[in-house]
This record gives sequence, C-alpha cells and structure tokens, in this order.
Amino acid sequence: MPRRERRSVTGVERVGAYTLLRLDRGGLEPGVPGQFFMLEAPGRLLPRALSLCQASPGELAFLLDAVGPGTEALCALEPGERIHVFGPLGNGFRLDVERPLLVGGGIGMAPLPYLATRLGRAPAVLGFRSERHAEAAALLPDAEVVVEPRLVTELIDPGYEVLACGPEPMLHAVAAMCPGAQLAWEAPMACGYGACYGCAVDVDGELKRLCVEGPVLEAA
Amino acid sequence: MPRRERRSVTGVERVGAYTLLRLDRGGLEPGVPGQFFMLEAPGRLLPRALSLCQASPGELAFLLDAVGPGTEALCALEPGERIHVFGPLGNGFRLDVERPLLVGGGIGMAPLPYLATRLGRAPAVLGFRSERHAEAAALLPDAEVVVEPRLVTELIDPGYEVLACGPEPMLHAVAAMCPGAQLAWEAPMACGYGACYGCAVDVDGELKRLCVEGPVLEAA
Amino acid sequence: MRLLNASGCLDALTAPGVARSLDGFVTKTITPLPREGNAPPRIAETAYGMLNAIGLANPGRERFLAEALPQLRELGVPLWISVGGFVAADYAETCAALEDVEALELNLSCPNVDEAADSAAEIVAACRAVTALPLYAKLSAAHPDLSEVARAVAAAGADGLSLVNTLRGMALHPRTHEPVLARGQGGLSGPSLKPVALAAVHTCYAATKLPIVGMGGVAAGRDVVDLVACGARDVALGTILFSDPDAPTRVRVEIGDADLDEVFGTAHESAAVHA
Amino acid sequence: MRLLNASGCLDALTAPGVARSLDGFVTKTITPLPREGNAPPRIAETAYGMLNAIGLANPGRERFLAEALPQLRELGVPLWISVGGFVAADYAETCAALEDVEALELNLSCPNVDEAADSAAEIVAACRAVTALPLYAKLSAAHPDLSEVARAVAAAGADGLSLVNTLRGMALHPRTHEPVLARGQGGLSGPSLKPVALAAVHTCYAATKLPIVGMGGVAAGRDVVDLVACGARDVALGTILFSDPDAPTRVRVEIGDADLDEVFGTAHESAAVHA
Ligand SMILES: Cc1cc2nc3c(=O)[nH]c(=O)nc-3n(C[C@H](O)[C@H](O)[C@H](O)COP(=O)(O)OP(=O)(O)OC[C@H]3O[C@@H](n4cnc5c(N)ncnc54)[C@H](O)[C@@H]3O)c2cc1C
Ligand SMILES: Cc1cc2nc3c(=O)[nH]c(=O)nc-3n(C[C@H](O)[C@H](O)[C@H](O)COP(=O)(O)OP(=O)(O)OC[C@H]3O[C@@H](n4cnc5c(N)ncnc54)[C@H](O)[C@@H]3O)c2cc1C
Ligand SMILES: Cc1cc2nc3c(=O)[nH]c(=O)nc-3n(C[C@H](O)[C@H](O)[C@H](O)COP(=O)(O)O)c2cc1C
Ligand SMILES: Cc1cc2nc3c(=O)[nH]c(=O)nc-3n(C[C@H](O)[C@H](O)[C@H](O)COP(=O)(O)O)c2cc1C
Ligand code: FES
Ligand code: FES
Repeated sequence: MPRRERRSVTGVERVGAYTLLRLDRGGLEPGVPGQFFMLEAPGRLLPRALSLCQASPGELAFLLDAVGPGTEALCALEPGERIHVFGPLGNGFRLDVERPLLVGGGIGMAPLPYLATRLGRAPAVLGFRSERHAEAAALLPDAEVVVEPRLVTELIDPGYEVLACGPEPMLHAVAAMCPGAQLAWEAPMACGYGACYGCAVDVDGELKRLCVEGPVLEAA
Repeated sequence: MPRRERRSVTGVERVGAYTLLRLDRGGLEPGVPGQFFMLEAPGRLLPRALSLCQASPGELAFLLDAVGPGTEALCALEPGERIHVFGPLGNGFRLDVERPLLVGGGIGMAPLPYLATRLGRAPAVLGFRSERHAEAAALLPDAEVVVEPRLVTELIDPGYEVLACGPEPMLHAVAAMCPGAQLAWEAPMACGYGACYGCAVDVDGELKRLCVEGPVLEAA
Repeated sequence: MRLLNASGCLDALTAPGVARSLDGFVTKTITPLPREGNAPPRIAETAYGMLNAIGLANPGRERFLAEALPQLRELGVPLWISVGGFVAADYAETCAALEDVEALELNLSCPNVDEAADSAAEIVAACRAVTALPLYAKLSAAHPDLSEVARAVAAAGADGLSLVNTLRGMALHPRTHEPVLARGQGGLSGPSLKPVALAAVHTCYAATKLPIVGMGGVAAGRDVVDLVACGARDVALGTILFSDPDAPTRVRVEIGDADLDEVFGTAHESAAVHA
Repeated sequence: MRLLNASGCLDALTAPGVARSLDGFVTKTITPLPREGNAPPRIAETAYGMLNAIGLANPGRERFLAEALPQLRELGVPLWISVGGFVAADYAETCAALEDVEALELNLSCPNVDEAADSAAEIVAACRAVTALPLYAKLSAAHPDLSEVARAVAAAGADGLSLVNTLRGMALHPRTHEPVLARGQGGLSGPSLKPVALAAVHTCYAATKLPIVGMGGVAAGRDVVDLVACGARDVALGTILFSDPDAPTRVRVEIGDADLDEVFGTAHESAAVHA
C-alpha cells in the first residue's frame, strides 16, 4: 500500500551529471523495482515522479537529472530538510525472468540499481550522452557502458529478456528488437495515483493512465 | 530623490514587543522624519511601508510591529539577507516648529527617534498597550510613558506644537485637542509613490493619496 | 459542510481510501459517448497553479452505468455524478438514466459547450424535466455577469450550484515558446483560482441563495472557511488532491473546531454586495 | 515591442522618471465626470496577486484635458489615453475631445459597464465615428467566448486590443471573515493572472490578427517574451510597478538580445489553436 510521509534528507551527492538524493525511509515500503514515488518539490505546486534507485533498511535513494524547476529544487535540498514522499506507486518490473538483461539510457538507469539487487546481479548495459553522464554507471558496477555516438541498443543480445528504462526513442528501438521486453515509460504526471488522467499514453491503441497501467509495460 | 536599492540586513533586535530591523544604508538618503520607505517583504507580492526610525551614516533602522504576513516576514530576516528598499517617500514632518512635543501611540513611536534627533531633543510622550510594548520607549530615552488604561493624550499640554503618530483614534483625539498638529497617518499602500491610488484617505472632505499628500498631514 | 472532491480530480476506484475520507465522491464528467480525451501532454504546471486539457476522458454513459457505477456503489460513499454533453438532450438522457445517487452535477462549463446564460438554463430545464434528484449546475467564473447566469439556472430548476470550474489558461515552454499542452490552452486550477472562486461564490450566493459547492484552489482549512464565509454550504478539493491525497483528513484537522455554521455567509454582512 | 504601463498602475506626474523609462505612458481611465473612487480599503494582497477596487478614481474629462494633459505632454513620452464611461456616448465624447496622442484605449471591462459583445462593439463603433486616432479595445478575459468579443470589436473598427483587464476576485480577513476590501469584491491582478493573459492574447490574436497590448502578471523579461509568443505586439507592466518602479529597465535587461520579432506568434505554430 502506498503511504505518504514527511521524510528527512539524509544525503545529496553528485554522481557524474546526476544527483543521488537519499531520504530516511521511515514507514515507506520500497516496493517492486520500476515502481515510483511522488516527491514534493519545494516551492512547486505538484510533486515529481521518481523511480526508486536504491533501497536499504534505513534509506530510499533516488537518482535525479535536473532538467527543470522541480528536479532542480529536489537537487538543491540539503541534509535535514524534509519533504513529503508518496509511494510506491504503479506497476514495476516482473521479476520472474530467466535470462534478464538490464538496459538503461541516461537517467533511465535510475531504477536499475535496485532492480539488479532484487534480481541478484543480472547483466546490464548502459548508454550515456557524455563521459560525465557515464560516471553514474558507478551505481551499477558490472554494467557495460557506451557513450554517444555509440548507442546502448548496439549492446543488446536479443537472446535475453530485456528490462529497460530510458528515453522514448530508445524504448521504441528496444521494443522493435525485443518483443516481450519490459519497458519503463515516462509521462508528465500530476498525481501518480490515477486521479488526474494527465499521464495518458497510447497503450495498444488506447489512451491509458501510465501511472495505473505502468510505468512498466510489456512491448507488444 | 527616492532610490530603490537592494540592501543587506545588518541586525534584527527585539525591542519589547517590537523588532528593530537595521539595514546597511548604501546610497539611500534618510530623508525627513515622518517620510517612509517601502521594504520588500520576502515571499509577498507587495512591499510594506515603514517609517524610518533611526539613521546613522552607515545604517537605516526600522521599528516593526509584526501584525501580519508582511511584517512577520520582515521580522524573520537574518543578518546578511538582502531586500529591496525604496525611499524616502511622501511628506514628512515640518521641522520649523518652536515648541515641539512628540506624541506616539504604540508602533506609532517608530518615526519619533529619528524625529527627535533631527529636532535636537524635543519633549516626548508615549502611550503603550502593555508594559512589554512600553519597553520600546528605550529608543526615546527622555520620553514620558504611560501604559493602558492610561492614554497618551492625558499627557499632552496644548501649549506645545504637537507632532504625532499612532493609531487612528489617537490621531483623531489629538486633532480635536490641537488644531495645527502634524499627524502621521496610515493607509494600506501597494506602491508608496502615487501609482496605485490604493492609499486614498479623506483629506478635507476629498479622497486623496496618502503617500503623495502625506503621510504627515496638518490637523485642520 | 460536506467535503467532496472536485470532478475529475479523483478516481474512487483506483484510490478508494481517499474517496472514503470524503463525505461524497464526485465522478469525472460522464458524456453520452466514450471519450479518450485530448492528446498528451495534457497537464502543465504554472507558477501558482496548473493547467489541464484532459478533454473529458471518460468511458461514456453505457460503460459507466454498466461497469463503474456498480463498483462505486460498493464503496459506500455518497455518489455525485458529473454529467456532461454538447446539447441539452445529452445531459437529460444521462440524468434520466440515473437513480439512487446523492446528486447530479451538470458540468455546464466544459470548453465545448456554449456557456451563454440561455443555454445553461436550457440544459438545466431539460434535466429538471426528467429527474427528481438534486441538480447542481457547475459554472465557470468566466462570465461578465455571473449573477445573471446563476439566476437563470436557478429559475430553470437547479437545486444548487457548483463553483468554480477552471479558467482558460496557457503556459509556454521556456526554450521553444511553444505551448506546453498539446491542445494549446487548458483549464487553470489551483491556488491562483482562489480569489476568483471566493468572488464567484459570493456573487452567486447573493444572487440566488441556493446551496453552493465551493471549490477553486482549496489547499488548507483556511480556504474552506473562506468559501463557507462567502456562501458555500459544501466544499470540494481539486488540484490539492494531486499533491496530497491525505488532504481531506488534514483539512478537517485544520478547520478544527471553527463553527462553520456561524461563519456561513459572514462575508456578506459588512460589505456592499457586488453582484 | 513597445513597453507600456498598464492603465491605473502609474501616475506619470508623480513618477516622471518611471514614465520616461517606458515607450509610452497609459493614463488611468478617464470618465466624463470626476470620480473619487470607492471607499478605502481598496487594495488587498492575495497569495499570488492583489485585488483592487479603486473604482476609476479620476479627475473627470474636463479637468484632465485642462490640467493633467498639458503637463503630461511636457514629459515627452508618447501618450495613450484610457477612456471609460457607462454608455457609448460617454466614450465617444471623450474620444472626440482628444487629438495628438499616440492612441486611445477604451476600457470596456470596467465593472460597471455591460460587457456583452454587442455593447462593446457599440462603444467601439461610436468612438470610431468620431476619431481617426488608433483605438485599442481593452477587454477582460471573463467571457465564455472571448474570440467572439474580439471579432465584434474588430468589426466595429478597433485598431488593436489591450488584454487583459483584472478578473473579479475576493479576499477575506483571516479573523473576521469579512471582505478586506470595503467594496467586497475587486479586480485580481498580478502573477495569478499570467496564464489567463497568455490564453486571452492567444485566442484573440488567432481570432483577429489585430495588434495586441498584452498584460497580466508580467514581472520579468520571460513573461514579456511569452506574451509576444502568444501574439502581443506590445506589452504593459501593471502590478509589478508597485513593488518595482525600476521594472521597465530591468525587464529590458532580462529580455536581452532575444529576437522578439522571431518569437512573435510562435505559440500558434504547433498547437491546435483553441478559439
Ligand atoms: C514513472 C516515472 C519515473 C521517473 N523517474 C525518474 C528518475 O528516477 N529520475 C529522474 O531524474 N527523473 C525521473 N522521471 C522524470 C521526472 O519526473 C521529470 O524529469 C520531472 O518531473 C521534471 O520536472 P521538472 O520540473 O524538473 O522539469 P519540467 O519543467 O517539468 O520539464 C521537464 C523536461 O521536459 C522539457 N519540456 C517540457 N515541456 C516541453 C515541450 N513542450 N517541448 C520541449 N521540451 C519540453 C523541459 O525542458 C525539461 O527538460 C520519472 C518520470 C516518471 C513518469
Ligand atoms: C506611511 C506608513 C508608515 C508606516 N510605518 C510603520 C512602521 O514604522 N512600523 C510598523 O510596524 N508599521 C508601519 N506601518 C504599518 C505597516 O505598513 C503595516 O502594518 C503592514 O503593511 C502590515 O502588513 P502585514 O502583511 O504584516 O499585515 P496585513 O495582513 O496587511 O494586516 C495588517 C493588520 O491589519 C489587520 N487587518 C487587515 N484587514 C483587516 C480588516 N478588514 N478588518 C480588521 N483587521 C484587518 C490585520 O489583522 C493586521 O493586524 C506604516 C504604514 C504606513 C502607511
Ligand atoms: C485534471 C483536472 C480534470 C478536471 N476534470 C473535470 C471534469 O471532468 N469535470 C468538471 O466538471 N470539472 C473538472 N475539473 C475542474 C475541477 O472539478 C475544479 O472545478 C477545478 O479544478 C477548480 O478546483 P481546484 O482549484 O481545487 O482544482 C478538472 C480539473 C482538473 C485539474
Ligand atoms: C490598482 C489598479 C488600478 C487599475 N486601474 C485601471 C484603470 O483605471 N483602467 C484600466 O483599464 N485598467 C486598470 N487596471 C488594470 C490594469 O491596467 C491591468 O489590466 C491589470 O492590472 C493586469 O495587469 P497586471 O497583472 O500586470 O497588473 C488597474 C489595475 C490595478 C492593479
Ligand atoms: S499521474 Fe495522475 S492519473 Fe496518472
Ligand atoms: S500607495 Fe499607491 S498611490 Fe499611494
């Protein structure tokens, strides 16, 4: 069951071009990898959706790309500050896969460290747009890493069952290569729990709420 | 000429029930006693009008009564924080008086310390609603002080030329006792420089802008 | 004072716990035919509010009656059905098909419906003819003479008013200067709307004395009290539910032991009513 | 892009330096007879805006023409005269009495004027008949079909539009729950209005292609650019002047070397226009 709690920031670390935000876990469940939390972004009206990146008994950690006012406000938090956190939300990855391959593009690597922990060390491939962004691969030590102009899709062996998260063009490419792949999508979200109908995406030709049906969807 | 500058807070001190906010003076002129400044109130849309309380070569100081969100935000400032300050504005007290008597009611004492300095030690009488409020009389050391239920008007000798600031009922009482008294009035102000017409008050049967015609007006 | 959700701001089936924390659940507007809604992106944040161009996404009347309604009844929360359409008959047919619910809210302010006073009154009259259920007319504040619209729907048989719907708004992407919403414009809700909502409730209460469900930017107990002082009997939470699903409970705590019956209408006592 | 003040938000005679920092000075609305305006308090701050119920305080046409106008001319700033009234003849008589100014702005959205499209068009037509000066029709966004109003005033001969005037709003005193303004309701201006202003400019530009003076919540260069992208040729600063008389200069610095001609209308390119 998702809960909403006011949690304290326990750490804020730069990881290459990204930021790892650690919160004390309180009574929040980490949920299934690929599920997400809505984090209060100080000074903004709406919370922001973030995938859980790491979970420990005492902490939940989120990997952030500061792309706008909400993520910037979250990256500017300081230890001791408190924000409301609501989750876990949505449907995560199915973990009953025999030959998993984790595929991440850019900030799409965010859910993979927690996913890897829960799967017990699956192979992973990551693509980044610069060396600086690629430093975040340190959070997934055994991953194979490419930097643009090389694309992460070059590293995908279709013999594996792919669990992927990344920018839309990457997910479309993965879907085309690997039917049955589990893909974690993004959409603008106001609520994260089915209330606003803002996160509509085309699922099999119908507009559906990504926060309810996803964010992880199976490639057709 | 009024200027608008971003100034640093140099001190915030509790004075009885009030707060003395010191700002570094920069290029701002202190103006004539009874003139006022518009101070940016952090987090609020509109600035707040405050009479200059003390002036030194390096500082301007304002005495504040925290009665609402704007004055509360100003009293919560910390040394080093910066706010926009615009002034001096309006018409202050005429200083060419032969037998001045300064009369202050509550936070209405705010302009009197600077006025006393400029007049060279005039007698002063102050009224407050509690002993705690009366501690602010320390800013005007030689003043005679009464606390409710006694009223400051009891101390007024009509032989003097009165320069007064205080709550409306007090000013009306002073006006009735002392025709020709100089009275510093208040009105809700959005701009302080004649732009909004928000500060209209009845002056001799006509609505006029207090920030342009006053805030100091002569009792009829 | 009953605390409700604003239509389109909660799905009781995906969040039954939130629905149960309210005194009534208001459905998203139901239209005769199913609607997918507009293309995404259909939400955007503004400095002090949000925009939506959901476009009345809903399963349509038949599927709502057959599938959603029976499930909603099981929640045990009083149900308000928001009814939409494009001509009076659309509304009336849906109203005629409904029974045994707390109230019907006629969404007269959806962007594709002509909002002139006549037409709003016509819709209300058509619905009044086919149902004895309490009928609330939901209006937008975007009218030069809101009291005229309120009086017209009252005369046509509305039992109450729901105020306010969103205002037309727009936000641009900072880099491209293109609209953030795929549809261009959307409905502005949230804190920016609160002063407008207070004025609309104040105007319409003075004009009609009908029971009003007040809404628009409510985020805290204080906002509920303000709406009640302006003349709202009941209050709905909209945008705040997106950031705080616990808002119903919190808002009740914040209202505390303020006597809302005593507060009711106080904003009409001193001021010259402006209607 | 000319940067102006919004009518009623600057007095060039008490603040000539601010007026000279603009590309034109717009007067407070002038009515045929002198008006004291409403009783105080007539301003209030809201969470993200302000309310005013000034009530068109002005010296009246005769005194304006005899006293204020000659003094304003001496400033050397292009003058826009805001004209108000209660019936079309009020406006037309004032327009007829004016010459040798940059433009006339007809305030068609003051609370005491019937704002229906007909009447606005009637006023514009009456003024058009008596003056060859550029006529800007100033509208409020509070209309269910703003594009209809815009087309009607364009057809009646308006050369341009000024958008937007304030929205009806209200604020209550936290303790007493009485209205803060003596008049009860007032006009909402400031940041809360910005998304509404963008949508109104966007709608009316699409409907008429007339030159538009955009305004509503402008506080920074970014807001000017957004209005221009929606279709505003010129932009006016209102509420921001109260907190920052240096805003015209600052806003120009913030716009920097953004090419406003290139930005003009970009918000119409991608989105389905919603009019
Ligand atoms: C389920 C889910 C999980 C997520 N997990 C993570 C995560 O773990 N880490 C993470 O960093 N992010 C994650 N995100 C994305 C994150 O929620 C968004 O980046 C965040 O909400 C952006 O908010 P903002 O205010 O920072 O930026 P916004 O202002 O909302 O803008 C976001 C980006 O979109 C661009 N943009 C917006 N509108 C337009 C337009 N019309 N044209 C062109 N560009 C536009 C902006 O420039 C900016 O780059 C997730 C999203 C979802 C839905
Ligand atoms: C020229 C001038 C000089 C001034 N000098 C000083 C000074 O030196 N020091 C100082 O402290 N103040 C001074 N003031 C007053 C100061 O500007 C105000 O107290 C301040 O603007 C209040 O802002 P706020 O946001 O704190 O309170 P607000 O929320 O604006 O409210 C102010 C007070 O009015 C009450 N109030 C508002 N509306 C109503 C209503 N409808 N019914 C009943 N009560 C109501 C509020 O409860 C509160 O007590 C001066 C004012 C002027 C015009
Ligand atoms: C995402 C969203 C969807 C909405 N959908 C509807 C709807 O289907 N029918 C309706 O009458 N109002 C709808 N509204 C308007 C709300 O019911 C409410 O009138 C408005 O949001 C103002 O309240 P708020 O400021 O508390 O959100 C919607 C509002 C939002 C934000
Ligand atoms: C105090 C005040 C007085 C105003 N007086 C007038 C007026 O006399 N005539 C007019 O057309 N608009 C008047 N307006 C409206 C403004 O010109 C402008 O349309 C509105 O405030 C929106 O812009 P803003 O958000 O930048 O303030 C007034 C606004 C304010 C705040
Ligand atoms: S984010 Fe609100 S319904 Fe999905
Ligand atoms: S405070 Fe704006 S005119 Fe006086």
